[in-house]
Amino acid sequence: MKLFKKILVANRGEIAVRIIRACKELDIKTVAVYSDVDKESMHTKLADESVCIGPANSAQSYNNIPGILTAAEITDSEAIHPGYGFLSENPQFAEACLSSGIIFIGPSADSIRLGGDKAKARQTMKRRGVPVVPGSDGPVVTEEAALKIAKKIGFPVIIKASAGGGGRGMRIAKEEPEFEKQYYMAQREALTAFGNGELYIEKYITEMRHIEVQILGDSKGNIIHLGERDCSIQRRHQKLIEESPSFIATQKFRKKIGDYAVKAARALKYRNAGTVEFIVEPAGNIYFMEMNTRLQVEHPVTEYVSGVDIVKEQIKIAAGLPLEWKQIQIKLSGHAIECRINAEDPERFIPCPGKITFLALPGGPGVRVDTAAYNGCVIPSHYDSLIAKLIVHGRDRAEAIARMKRALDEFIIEGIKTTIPFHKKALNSPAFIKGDFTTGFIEKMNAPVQNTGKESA
Amino acid sequence: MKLFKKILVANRGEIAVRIIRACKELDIKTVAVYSDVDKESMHTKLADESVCIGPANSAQSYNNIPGILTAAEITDSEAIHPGYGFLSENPQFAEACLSSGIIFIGPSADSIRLGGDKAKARQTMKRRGVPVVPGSDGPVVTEEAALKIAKKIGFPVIIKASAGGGGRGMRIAKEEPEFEKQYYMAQREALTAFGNGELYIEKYITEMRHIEVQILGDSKGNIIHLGERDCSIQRRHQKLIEESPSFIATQKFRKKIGDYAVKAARALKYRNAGTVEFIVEPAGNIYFMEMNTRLQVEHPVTEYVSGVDIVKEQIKIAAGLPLEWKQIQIKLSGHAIECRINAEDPERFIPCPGKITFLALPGGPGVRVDTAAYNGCVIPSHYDSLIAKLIVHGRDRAEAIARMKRALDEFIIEGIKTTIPFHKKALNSPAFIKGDFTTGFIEKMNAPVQNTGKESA
Amino acid sequence: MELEDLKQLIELLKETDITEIQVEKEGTKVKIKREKFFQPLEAAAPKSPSVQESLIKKEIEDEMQRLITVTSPIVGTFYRSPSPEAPIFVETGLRVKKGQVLCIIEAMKLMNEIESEVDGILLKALVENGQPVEYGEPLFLIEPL
Amino acid sequence: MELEDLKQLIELLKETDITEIQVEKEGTKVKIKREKFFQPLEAAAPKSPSVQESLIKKEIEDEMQRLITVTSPIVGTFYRSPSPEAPIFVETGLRVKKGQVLCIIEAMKLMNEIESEVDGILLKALVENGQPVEYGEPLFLIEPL
Repeated sequence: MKLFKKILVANRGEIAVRIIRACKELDIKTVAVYSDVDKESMHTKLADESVCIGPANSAQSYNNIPGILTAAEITDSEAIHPGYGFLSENPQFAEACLSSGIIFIGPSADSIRLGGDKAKARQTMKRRGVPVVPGSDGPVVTEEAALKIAKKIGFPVIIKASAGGGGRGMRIAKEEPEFEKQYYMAQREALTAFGNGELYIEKYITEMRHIEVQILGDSKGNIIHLGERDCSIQRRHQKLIEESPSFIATQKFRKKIGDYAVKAARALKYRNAGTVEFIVEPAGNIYFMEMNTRLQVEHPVTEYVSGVDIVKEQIKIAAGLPLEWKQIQIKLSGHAIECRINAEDPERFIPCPGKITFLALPGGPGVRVDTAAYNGCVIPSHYDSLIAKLIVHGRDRAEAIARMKRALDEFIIEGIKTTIPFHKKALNSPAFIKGDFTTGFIEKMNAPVQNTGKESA
Repeated sequence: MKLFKKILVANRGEIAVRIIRACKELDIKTVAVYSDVDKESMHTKLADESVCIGPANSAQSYNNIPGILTAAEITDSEAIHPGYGFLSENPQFAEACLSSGIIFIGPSADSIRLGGDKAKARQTMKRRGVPVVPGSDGPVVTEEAALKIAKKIGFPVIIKASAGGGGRGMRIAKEEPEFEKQYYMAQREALTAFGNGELYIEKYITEMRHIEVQILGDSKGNIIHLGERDCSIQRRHQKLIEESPSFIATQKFRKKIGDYAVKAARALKYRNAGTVEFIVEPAGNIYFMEMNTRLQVEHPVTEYVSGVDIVKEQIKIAAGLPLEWKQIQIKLSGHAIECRINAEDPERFIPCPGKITFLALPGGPGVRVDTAAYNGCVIPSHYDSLIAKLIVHGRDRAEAIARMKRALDEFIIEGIKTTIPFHKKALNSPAFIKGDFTTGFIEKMNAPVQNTGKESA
Repeated sequence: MELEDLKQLIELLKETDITEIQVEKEGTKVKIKREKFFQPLEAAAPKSPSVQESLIKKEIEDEMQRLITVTSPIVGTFYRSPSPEAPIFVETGLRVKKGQVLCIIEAMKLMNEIESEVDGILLKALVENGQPVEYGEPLFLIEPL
Repeated sequence: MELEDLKQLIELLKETDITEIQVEKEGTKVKIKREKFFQPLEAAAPKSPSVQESLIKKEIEDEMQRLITVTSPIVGTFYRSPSPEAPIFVETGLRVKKGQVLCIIEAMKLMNEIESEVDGILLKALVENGQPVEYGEPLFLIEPL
């Protein structure tokens, strides 16, 4: 198996550590890049080499394309793994790698562009027979045209930026009178955030599950999926708990949503690992939401149930190897749950950077911890607040929940506040245990009066 | 599923933590017992309740039968899990539990006695058609009779104490002239160590693998096995690295050794988890060695490949539940390796107790750590030196080895010496990688001249 | 005030925790200031109690150290009387003799009598009758005589 | 109070932890103040070098702090001359003017000229020609004039 001699990891934190681990197991040397506040970070310590590429500000370090490519050149790296966030979905970066003769471990720049243009992706999907939420047929051009569509599909509607994604650049219009205002607000936000005011319109679905499908595609055009993940436990579109399989997924459901996902990936001529996100209504309707053209934070959940090491597969695919599995050979077993441990106040989710004065990680059977934290390390304030992913696997959902609860009890982080107390609360909530939730779960959990009302009903 | 309300864990260290984890996941309350030097130990912190049962000296604490049973009584514990070592293979303890109305999570006192009497177990196995190493038919009575047998089976022979086991109470006679001396030495040793001078004789096999089979038996008489473990990497009969499956195990081999193991367990009317140890000669001959009537240190290796949580099964069996699996339903997948991280000098294996000033545990996919150590904890000098078990799982042996190597690199223990450097060396040795080793592996690895000679040959 | 006097004054201060002294005498004016003595280091300082509190605490500690704590030699259940109907072995405040039974610890249906190791006064029982006790758990305070 | 007395007084203070002393006598007014005693607290004391060593070290540090370290603003490859054949920009020991090019850092085939921010003397080049440098890596020491 001829892969690469050396890979540069263009990221930090737990995902950089995750990628370095995969490289080490594949006997590939690694280069870490870091900003000057990350000198003592774990990824810098674990890699074979490390290069400081800029100051804390990520525009000048982790998003610094010339800096990263130069670091790759001076270290003779053959390929770059972008992780998630930062440059992972930046088509210019993928192109710059290509023209520098360095392999970008991910999809082509064209696929990234198609995935990034949400309005266009909608159109593409609709044409290929992947259902989308009722709404505009591509971007809308004027407020009048937009309103016409809104009235046709019926209020409430959501106005979204074509260049958005991950919850940014969205405005909800509950009824006709406020449509105009929300339209122009959305346009201004989109321009400010993405430098692109293009909008599209969708029916606003309030009661939904967020279910996504992990995709692997090789350079020969083979595409398979590794089952679904249910990521409905979110706060303001930020996922907090993910699991696989979804509580609501039957074999038939999985076949259907998996087929849609493969179709979506095929429409983007997709290569490498990616994720197709869907809205699933309680009634069972499935709608394409967007495609994330990169490795996902929650990929370990799928690794646990499928037995596939997704990061290693990314590297093998980038090296030109064909997929080892056909769809039928993918067997899912047991149940996996991930809790994102963020350096945040567990009540108000305000970031809480600082020094970890004591750390004890959970262990034992069926427990996986992905983290870059260590005793005495400092969580800088410049980057995102994810400090650890706690992932468990059990024979079934009940065992996975029990295991997660005991692992959360063992997980001790002192010195900073974390979301561990939130997770303990969520895992003990009757709605979670019953599997009966939508993306509104957290709001409901945090509204005690409503909860009591429901229970007595 | 009606199990227990509360279980007392009559052990310390990583295995007490392991048992507490299983109980927590089964929603069973736990009671830790501890000696006064273990007040700050992890098992004491993790359990719901804890009771100090005596001073550091284990005779007065972890081996103190009245103290432990009283602790169980005053805490209303319904069952006791003995772990390994200490009272786990003490038939008096199993009986005392029974007469106190407390369930002993393990086999019956009779099974323990049969397993503990090595000479009698040999006889029993032979009668049931489980092959044993050529030797005496049960215990030998006089030196003359013993010599006669030794001459019949041929030198070298090994003289063993009936009450021995785990490498203690053994003498090798290479040739006839030294037989008499070794016989009486063995007798004296056996008397001193076990208070029982009964001996038996076996052909001494120098080139062998130590392969053992994990057994589960329920109270209805159903017995299954969970495949084999290869524990050949030993130093003076102390296992250091274990793996499953064995490199030499074909499907046919597994069926054969598994059948022997089930037969052996059936001969002991075995209930709960146990392990049948075998000597396997390079030519493929399999001989029964002994049966360990308790949970084994290296059980996680089997848990990884079989997906069965052995400790939970022990508890379910003790609660009277029947086995959930028939033999045919047990599917083994992938490859697991365990390295025992001892607080020992990695060259001379001299215990090195003390304070752990910094601890970083490895993580990521396919890595499991079972330990009671935490940052700043003290490893007392009174108990055994095992501080952590690092267990990895991979799709195949090559991936498992690569994963173990990278996990060992991530495992940082400061303040005391550990066997981590030994494991790094062993995992990089050509003989280990090729799977070509016997119980003489460590001596060979540490003899550089011989190694070079071999490589150039 | 001569230099020699100054010297002596300074010498004098060394042993104390005085941080400032001012002397005016016959037209001579002397003022000496110094850093907080004893060095209760800056970090620890705010937590440390006043000197007086320390002294009181110390006295209590000394007093406590004179007392003898009887601890349980085994795990079991603590009984202050030989049977539920019988009177308790020793009332608080009364004298006990060396070797006198103070209580029973029941373990495995066996009654283990715990004897006093000294002559003294039984000041306090630390465990309620019928409660479980651990190894090493304090049972009584005795003031030796 | 004579100079000799003062000397002795000062000498006297050395061994103490006094931080301020004031003496008024016969129209003479003396006030001596000093920084917090030597303070290398007990814990730190064994590690601290002798006073003399400290002083020498301090001098070097002061000297170093006067010097200006030119660091690399980007990752790249360090070149001391505009092309392999050309002479190097500035020889060690020579004067440089503010704005004068000191070296080139090549990144992505782009030549980034690094200029001096001060007038001074180029004391030392810290990186070999043609070597890769990180962000923030020290390139030159300049003594400002």
